[in-house]
Amino acid sequence: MIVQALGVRTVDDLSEFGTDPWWLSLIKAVLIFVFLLLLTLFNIWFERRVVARMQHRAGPNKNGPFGLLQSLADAMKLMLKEDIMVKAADRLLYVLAPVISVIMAFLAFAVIPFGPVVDVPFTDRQTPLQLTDLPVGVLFVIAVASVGIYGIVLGGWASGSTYSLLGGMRSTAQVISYEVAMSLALVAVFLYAGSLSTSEIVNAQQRLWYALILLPSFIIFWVSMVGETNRAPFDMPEAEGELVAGYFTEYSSMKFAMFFLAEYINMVTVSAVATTLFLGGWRAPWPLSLWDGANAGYWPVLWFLAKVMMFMFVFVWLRGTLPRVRYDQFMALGWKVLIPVALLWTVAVATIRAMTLDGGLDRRVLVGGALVAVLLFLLLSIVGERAPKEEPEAEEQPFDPFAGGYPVPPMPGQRLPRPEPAGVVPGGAQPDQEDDTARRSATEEGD
Amino acid sequence: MSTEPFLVLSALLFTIGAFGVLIRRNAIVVFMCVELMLNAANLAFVTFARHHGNLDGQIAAFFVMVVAAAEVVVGLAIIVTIFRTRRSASVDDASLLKY
Amino acid sequence: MIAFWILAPLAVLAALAMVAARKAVHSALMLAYVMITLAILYAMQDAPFLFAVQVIVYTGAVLMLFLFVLMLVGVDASDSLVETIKGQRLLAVLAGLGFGVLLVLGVAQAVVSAPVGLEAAHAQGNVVGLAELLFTKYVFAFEVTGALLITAALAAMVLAHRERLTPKPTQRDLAEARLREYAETGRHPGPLPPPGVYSRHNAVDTPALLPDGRASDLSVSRTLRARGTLRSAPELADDVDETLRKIGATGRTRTVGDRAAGEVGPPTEGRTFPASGEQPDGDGTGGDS
Amino acid sequence: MSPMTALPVLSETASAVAPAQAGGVYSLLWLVVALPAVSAAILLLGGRSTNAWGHLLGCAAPIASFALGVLMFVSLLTRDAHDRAIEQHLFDWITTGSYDVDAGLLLDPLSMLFVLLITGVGSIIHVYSIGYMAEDPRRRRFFGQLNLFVAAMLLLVLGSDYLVLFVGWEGVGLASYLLIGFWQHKHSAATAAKKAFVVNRVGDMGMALAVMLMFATFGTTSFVGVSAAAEGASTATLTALGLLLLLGACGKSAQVPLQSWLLDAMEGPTPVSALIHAATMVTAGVYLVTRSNFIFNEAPTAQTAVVIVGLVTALWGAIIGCAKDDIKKALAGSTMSQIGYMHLAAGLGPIGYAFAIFHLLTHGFFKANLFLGAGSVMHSMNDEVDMRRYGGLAPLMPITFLTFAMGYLAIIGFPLFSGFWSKDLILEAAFAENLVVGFGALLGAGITAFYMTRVMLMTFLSPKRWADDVHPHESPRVMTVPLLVLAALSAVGGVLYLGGWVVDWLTPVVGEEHPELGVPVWVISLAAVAVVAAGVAVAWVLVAKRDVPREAPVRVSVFTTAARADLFGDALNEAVFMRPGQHLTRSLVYVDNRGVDGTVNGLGGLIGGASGRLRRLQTGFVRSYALTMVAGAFVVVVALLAANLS
Repeated sequence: MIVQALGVRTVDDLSEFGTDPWWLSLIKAVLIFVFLLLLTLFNIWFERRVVARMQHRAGPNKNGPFGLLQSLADAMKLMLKEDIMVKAADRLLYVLAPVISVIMAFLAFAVIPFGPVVDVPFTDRQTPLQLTDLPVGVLFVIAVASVGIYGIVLGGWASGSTYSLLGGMRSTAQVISYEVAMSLALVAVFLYAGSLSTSEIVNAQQRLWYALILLPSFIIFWVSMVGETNRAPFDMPEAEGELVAGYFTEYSSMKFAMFFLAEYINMVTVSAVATTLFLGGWRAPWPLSLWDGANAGYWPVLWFLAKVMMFMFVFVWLRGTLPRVRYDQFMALGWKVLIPVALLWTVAVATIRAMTLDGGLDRRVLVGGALVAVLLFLLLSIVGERAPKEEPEAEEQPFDPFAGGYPVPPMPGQRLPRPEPAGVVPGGAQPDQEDDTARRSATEEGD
Repeated sequence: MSTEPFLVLSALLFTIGAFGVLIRRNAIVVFMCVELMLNAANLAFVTFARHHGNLDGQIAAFFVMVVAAAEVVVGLAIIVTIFRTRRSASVDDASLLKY
Repeated sequence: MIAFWILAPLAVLAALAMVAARKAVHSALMLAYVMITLAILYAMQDAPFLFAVQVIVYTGAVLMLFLFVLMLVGVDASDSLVETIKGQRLLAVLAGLGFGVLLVLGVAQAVVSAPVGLEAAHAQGNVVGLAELLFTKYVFAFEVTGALLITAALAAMVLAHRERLTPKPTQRDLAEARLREYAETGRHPGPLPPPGVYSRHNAVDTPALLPDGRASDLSVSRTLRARGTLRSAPELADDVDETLRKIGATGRTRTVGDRAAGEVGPPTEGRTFPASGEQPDGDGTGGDS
Repeated sequence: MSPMTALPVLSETASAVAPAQAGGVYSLLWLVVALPAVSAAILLLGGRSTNAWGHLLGCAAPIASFALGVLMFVSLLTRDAHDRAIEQHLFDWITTGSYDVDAGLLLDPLSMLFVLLITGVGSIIHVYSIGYMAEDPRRRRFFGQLNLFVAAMLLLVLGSDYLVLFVGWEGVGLASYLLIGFWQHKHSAATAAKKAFVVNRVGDMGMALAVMLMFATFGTTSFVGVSAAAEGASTATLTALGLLLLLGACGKSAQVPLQSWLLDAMEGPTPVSALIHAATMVTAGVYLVTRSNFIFNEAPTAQTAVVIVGLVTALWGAIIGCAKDDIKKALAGSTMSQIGYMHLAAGLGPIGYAFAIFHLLTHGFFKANLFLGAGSVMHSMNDEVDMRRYGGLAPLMPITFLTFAMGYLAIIGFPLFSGFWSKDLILEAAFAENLVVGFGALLGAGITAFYMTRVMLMTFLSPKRWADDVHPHESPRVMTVPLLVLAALSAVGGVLYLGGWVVDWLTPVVGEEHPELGVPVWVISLAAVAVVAAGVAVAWVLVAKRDVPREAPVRVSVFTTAARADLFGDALNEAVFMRPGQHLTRSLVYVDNRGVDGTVNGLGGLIGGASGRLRRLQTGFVRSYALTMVAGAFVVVVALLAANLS
């Protein structure tokens, strides 16, 4: 495994890593694999049940207790379905794409800490509940995630279908855009934790979760997280209303299952990362943390799972609640809101952090300053809101396309007259001619 | 761990990249070949860093990455612009600037 | 070192494949492979930070950008590998070979001593060591590269920018326009009907059937109609009988009469979804636009 | 301090004393030149607003100059004979390390006489022009140009340096060009102006070369400096200088071989002809030779050339004068002839300088008189110039006739008239020098008497032949008064020689030498009178005793034909200069086109062709360029390795 190949040398206290014998690592890896598979099955059921509840339906409830085995049945059926190879497909990539997707999804979990150092049953060994850790653990997760996108992109391209290609392209743009915001959100965490390794970051949150002191980072990360995993309301790559099923339109059977699996694992992965980075990882939440035993032994796995499931619930909740945003709105949100805010926030955090480390800064001053800044921001946003609204009205002038006898473009503040649809006669004869284009352009070319 | 094999690998990759630049016509592929050359150079940097026992080589590789990113952004924008007007991404088609 | 001898030949092969691949996407994939290999080699050489950055920046961002542009400009057809410039290939091979041999000779000659290793430099860890260099010795270069990046981003925006002459119609504008048009011309304001979806065909070239059994022209792309690659519903049913016969289900040949009757396609029986599975989120909300 | 005064004075024959600095009345010397120059500027630049009073200003300027000249003349008379050279430094013109030129004026007895002649006769001609040009719409401009002419001529004769002289020289050329072509709407006038200008350029070239040679040889161009340096200069240099100066003089003075422009110059208004022939332009050559006496005295070959030129021209002009029916051209021929006499005299050396100047003065009087008289006749004959359309004008234009007669008598050398004295002296000098020259000059005198008598007879005395619509009348007083003045001067101009005054006067400048004749002086005089009488008699027989046909006879002797054709001067020019010149230019053009251009173009073609081949390397294919780069990198690596390994 790649991770094993990485000679781990760092001053971060990662001494407990890399000491496992091969069999322990193997057991850990298999456990993670099984855990993720089971979790995926559970999550599919969980999602369908929750969404059904939200829509006043029952949801799958026939197979197994509470319908828990429904997902397993579906998976079995999927595997037995005919494996369709599209004629126009690029065979190699068509097969490779879901494999990449799913491998990368599993891989990311190698550096997620499930719990503290525990005793291995039946032996006298001690080992952390984590496959391994790196001095650049979080970056590793991001790296693996970015490679995982290849599955989607290549799958979309290799299908030889327009819908798939569009889905793949959307996915590409989405990843490039949201990875920036995501990484910027993480910078604040790194600054506070002073490390890039996941276990160290969890350790650094002993006193206070970063979700509380780095709230903006947390929110940005959360939003980007949804975008990164192509989940509603940011599920443009597979928007069934527009692209049938996006990048996996042409996939079926096992390969489709792999994509499916990868998507759900990715959701778990980002949830786990969010948990690790912002919610104290496997550390027990406040009232429970009063009990000393809560952060020792195998208990933390429970807290960890609970936090991850909370994120999962939010994923489902979002999907059940929010309509899909238009593509251009999505891009605008990423580039015009998330990234600038993340940048500002990063600068602010860096400044505050540097000052605190330097010689201390009175908390009250800090809080006061933040309040003033927020007030100022609100004030400015209110004032700024009004000004541009008045201007265009004042400046609105009729646009003369032949000013001075020459064809000219409109000046700032002038509006082009809305183009009259040339071919349309009231009660016109050919509705479908115009219809098609107008409608498509309205929906697809949102950007 | 000897450093020579890494350097030889780096040289080979660089040469292959250069060769690709020479024979490929698709501008995007040519660009990729350039990226390969940069990567090969980076490998050499990292290897030399280890060989000489300081981190300057890694810093250099880091800068190469930044510059490559900038280069790619502009280069691809140019390719898109050219493609928009000429409907072609072949570097041979953009040969108006001659004799 | 074993890892190296496994990775390196494969990397060289991948690089060669990248140069030789007819499809640009294959080239990109090969390049991605080489890059990831290089990332691992970085990790092997005590550069974990560069390992991560290599994957994130190169594989994740730069190459992704390549793919995006590839798809955007739609150069997905195979490139011709026939050389058009006379002598270029021969000369390129010669120059490449000569250059490569010399380079290999040169770099092999460059290191004669044993490598020092990075243990000393990594006294505080790779990331911290890099950070110290970056923000002390190379801080100006770092700032300059920052400026370079911003400039490049601006340049790309300028290059790809298209001036908008008309104000962008908002969603409200579009909705109003649709409804106004409906009032004036009677055109349906809703989305077009989707193409037909049958048990054996889930494709854009098959028109949907209206309740009265006619095919809906609006449900397929006009381009396909112009190309003449549309399939009619009756045609779809052509081989149903035959197929049924083959699988021995002779008792269910009830589409024959319908077909004879004209435009009426096969019954909608085939449209039933699998009880669950393929579209597990089929009961989702769906977007509105 | 002017460098000239610092030069050691070596000459003892002439300009023995360094000129005194201008003071007193002489400090106004610059005004003599400046007045007409400023007037010319006002008239030429002032435009139409000066139309009303332009001619008055134009007359006032030379008259004022004349008055100043008279004042200075009187002042000079009071000075010691050897102290009559006045120099006025105007400004430092050219200042280099080793070569300095002062813009300065030099007033000495020689230039004094010229100033008086130019301003005096010039003023009279100006006054006359008021009447003559009364009808011309461009009269103001005419006066401006006349003033310019006078100013340039004054600068020419007053300049203290060959370079300053040269400025005046060129100014005269310019003014003559403008004035000859004054009626530019006439094609012939424009052509004549061009011809005068071009022929003058040939002479100017000689002049310019002479100046350069002086500069190269002596390092100075001032009269004082050159005269001082000429003492020690080699004969060859001086001969070359003399010949070059002679060439210049020939151009301005219309001497053979550069005589051809003079007859054509009659296309200008008659006052211009008078001015050119009497007071300015043509006298410049004589002035130049006389002024350069310190060069010619040392260069016998050049002197001989001057004599030959003068003699040939004297006869040449006289012969042309015999054949012309155009009154002005006949007079022009006589001018050539008379100037030839002057050159002849000047070429004789110190014997003749003073006589040349004396003849120049008297000639100025009577030639002006004759030309203005001719103008008067033309004025009354509707600008008719052909003498065959004249005849019997004496009773109708008595004043003109009488004044013209004065001039006539003067020019043929009728005893006691001015021309008698001056020509007689030249004949004496000529005979004293060389018998051939003497007889040539004597023959010229006879021919002069012949053609002038012919003019006189055909114009005033023979039966009238004019057309019916012509009504001859006497000219207005503004024209006749100048005629009267000039007639008087023509008649009594000889007084200048009373007691040898003019010779004495000029001695400080040109030196003195008395002719030594083998026979008594009166023999020469008698012979001259006899020859003149013979000429008159022949004319009487040939002209007065026969009918003068209104049309010129076509069937005439070879000599007449030749004379009518200006003795083939133009043909000669054409054959000797124009044709070879054209051939030369053509061959040069050929050489330039084929040789020089061929080389240059061939070189350009070679480079162009080579670059055409080379630019093929610029294929526009990025990949080719990249290949080149890789090849270059290959070479660099080879070099590095080689350097490393060795």
